[in-house]
Amino acid sequence: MKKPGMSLIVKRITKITVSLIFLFGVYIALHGHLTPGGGFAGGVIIALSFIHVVLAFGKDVALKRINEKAASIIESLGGLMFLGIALLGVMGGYFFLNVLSKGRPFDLFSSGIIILCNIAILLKVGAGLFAIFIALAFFRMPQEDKEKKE
Amino acid sequence: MIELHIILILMILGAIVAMEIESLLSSVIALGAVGAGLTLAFLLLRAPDLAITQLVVEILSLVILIKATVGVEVKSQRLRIKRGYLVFAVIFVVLFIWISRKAIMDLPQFGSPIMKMGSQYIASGLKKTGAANLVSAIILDFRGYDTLGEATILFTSAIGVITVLRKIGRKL
Amino acid sequence: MLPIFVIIPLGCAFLIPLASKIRQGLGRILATFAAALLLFFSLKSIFWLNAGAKVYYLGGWRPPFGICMVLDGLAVLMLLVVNLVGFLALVYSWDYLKRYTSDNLYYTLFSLLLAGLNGVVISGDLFNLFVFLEITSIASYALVTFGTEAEELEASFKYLVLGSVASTLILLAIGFLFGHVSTLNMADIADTLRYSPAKYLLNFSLALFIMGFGLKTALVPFHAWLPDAHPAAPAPISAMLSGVVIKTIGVYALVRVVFNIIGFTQLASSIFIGLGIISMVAGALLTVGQWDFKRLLAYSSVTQIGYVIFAIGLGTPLGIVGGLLHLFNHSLFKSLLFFNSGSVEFSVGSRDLHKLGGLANSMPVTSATSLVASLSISGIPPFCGFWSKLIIIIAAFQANHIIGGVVCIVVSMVTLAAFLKVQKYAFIRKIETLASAVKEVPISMKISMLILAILCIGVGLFFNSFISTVIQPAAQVLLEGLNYTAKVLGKG
Amino acid sequence: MTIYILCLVLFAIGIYCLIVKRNLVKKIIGLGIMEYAVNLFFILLGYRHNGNAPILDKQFGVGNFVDPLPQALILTSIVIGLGVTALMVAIAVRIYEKYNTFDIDEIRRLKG
Repeated sequence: MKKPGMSLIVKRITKITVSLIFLFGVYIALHGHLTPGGGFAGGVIIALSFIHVVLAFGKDVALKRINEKAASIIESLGGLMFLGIALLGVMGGYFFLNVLSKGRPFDLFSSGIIILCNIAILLKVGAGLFAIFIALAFFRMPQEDKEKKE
Repeated sequence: MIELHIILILMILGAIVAMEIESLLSSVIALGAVGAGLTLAFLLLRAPDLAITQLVVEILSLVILIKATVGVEVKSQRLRIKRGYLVFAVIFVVLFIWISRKAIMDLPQFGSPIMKMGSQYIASGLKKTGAANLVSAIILDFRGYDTLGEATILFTSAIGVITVLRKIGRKL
Repeated sequence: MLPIFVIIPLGCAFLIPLASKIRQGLGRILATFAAALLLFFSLKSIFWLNAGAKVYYLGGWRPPFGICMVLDGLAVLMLLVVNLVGFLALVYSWDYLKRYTSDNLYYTLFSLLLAGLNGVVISGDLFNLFVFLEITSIASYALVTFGTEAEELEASFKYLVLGSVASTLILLAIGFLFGHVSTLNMADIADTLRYSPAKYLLNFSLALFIMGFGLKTALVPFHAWLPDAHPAAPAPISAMLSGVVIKTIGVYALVRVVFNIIGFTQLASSIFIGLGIISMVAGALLTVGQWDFKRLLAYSSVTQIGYVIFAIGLGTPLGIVGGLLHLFNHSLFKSLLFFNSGSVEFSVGSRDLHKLGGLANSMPVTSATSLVASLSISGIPPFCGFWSKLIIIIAAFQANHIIGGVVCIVVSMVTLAAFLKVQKYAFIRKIETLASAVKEVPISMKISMLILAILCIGVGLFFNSFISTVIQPAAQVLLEGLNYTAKVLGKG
Repeated sequence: MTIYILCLVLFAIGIYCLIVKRNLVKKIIGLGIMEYAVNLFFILLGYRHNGNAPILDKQFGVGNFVDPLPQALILTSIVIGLGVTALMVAIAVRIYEKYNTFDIDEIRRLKG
């Protein structure tokens, strides 16, 4: 029976590259306020690293690591975190106020809520796009069923 | 900016190919080419943030589109472009440009924008938000509410896809 | 505290997927509680307002810098429309969703729809208006396909394509305005436009705005998607679509942009009047020939939106008051009619008027409320529809727009004929086969229908006090037009 | 001036592809092209002659910067385009499962 996913070479290489892609995504999101990129680009890169695993190893292997229920929970948590940070600003008087200290410019923790917002967006975008891909990948196309039946 | 013109002409050709070619898979790949051209254009126009995001979003939408069109062969697609369509196409494009060309005249000269708000953001960006990347400063601090709407759009589209693709919708 | 109108539905939309994992019914309670809170705050916001406009600076930045939220007379009226019909649609769908699976997805999308609509109404920034308009559209695309049946999917795809074309046209129009003015705050744009007007660019972006928002609000040349999308959607969603969504992201946004930013020129007025008349006539002709209950209602929405656009296009104070009152009344009786069609479909299972009949005695509440709604949509005196149509006709004749006035009268006759046909075939005439098996709809659907019927009669009876408290300040905002900037930016 | 014209030609091609083509996927592609054209149009508005990217640096501070505001707007618009495309693909896949074709005319014929 043909094993799901692609050939052995692809699997071996994906084992190496997936963690690099994931790291790169986190790097871009966290340094959003210093270098180009940000929460959105980082989140999409992380979603792509999961999709990379799904394409290379087939659906069920990837789902052991992060399944659909976890994806939608992380997505809602990301959204609530972002809304929470915005509500944090209400303490200081206005809805989206940058309450936290601005810190010294040009070093990593330097611009108050921007980093926290980037992390929230990272979670939300990554999990949301992965949930979209899983829903699409799981949806049996009619001719795939025919192949299964033959 | 002659190279920008070249890229734009290539994107237009790519768009025409994406439109007219018969097999769905190659028209999706042509769309990918147009997207890659757009990433290059963003780099040339000094917008690195957008180039990264556009490239990565481009990859994702290609993966999704190919997922939809894999294994779908287009049945009787009449390839030869009928005379009527070509003429109608050219007239439509020329008409659209003719109407909008006077409006373009009123726009500022390419390369010298009136940066009424932009200059204020540049001047006070670092001082007020502490972020070196001004685009992130605008997205998350000056106009953070836009990004809240933005994140909601992705959330809505994810829930929408899950709603559309669920097996049985109605229990009669 | 203006942002609560967006925080409550958004927070509830993010919470529902989590809550429904804990316990199944929790999502429904959370969504209805949020909608009730929103309705309470929108009723309170009527009395918050003392003539001027309340401006809320997001993130603590003064207007041209950051985004600001603006609450003025027009926004209060639209908030009332959105949250009233939204709450009643949610109550209606408590029982209606027995026919559908996985209702927590429905409640999440519904809260997102409410968040998008409230975001559009109170936003004081042009690009922010586009972002929340996009949230509303995507949520309504997904909700139209909630039953995942073949014709629903096809109708929703057409709606999605035309909706996205409209959004792209609106974004292009914002691009042209931004290129010329390079600032995004609505008041700031109007202010800079006054000193450096570029006539041709303004007319071009006005044309793009009218095409974009015209597509969203289904005026006649662009109404192709409406007769397919509304019948396909579940009843509370088509009530929200017809009653609220095409008004908020269509009529409200168009009116806000044209009156408060670009300025209401003679050209814009003639375009509005022209589109209004065509929509009225074409909508009326299409309504008469319909036999599917929901398609008939969808076509009649095109006519009524034609009334609103025609009245506001007149530009006279009376015309604008008539238009806004008709906008409010239409959201009342049109959603009631869609609720009735939903109840008929819920208990009888078919929407075709040929097969229906004799439901008067087996479904008393539904037939009574649909009688009230049909009479008020065709403008019979004691009900709310009469006053708004009367004011519009008087305004038309005052502005010596004879053709428009005559068209209004003829079209309301045709609407009366169409809805009497509905009453006769669906409720009054007797056919033995069907009447026995049918039983009345569950309690929550009856409650929302009754509340809407009472509101229809109430607005009809106390119309002048209603006009003075809610409609007059809204009309005042439009009449003042460009000094919207004075109120928001606080300078001349 | 000509650069704006080229951008609007791309936009017109997108509209044309949307109106004329009968295949669902071609309509999705047409919409994608329109989104690309509008995004490019915004950034063209913000470009400044031999300006550089709006990222501040330790050494040479504020240089001749390009307008950062349209870039912030277009980041949002790109992700909107992605959301709409994902929803369209989901509906198109579902329609394909029901009607077994992507062609609008056949769908209308099958619908009867």
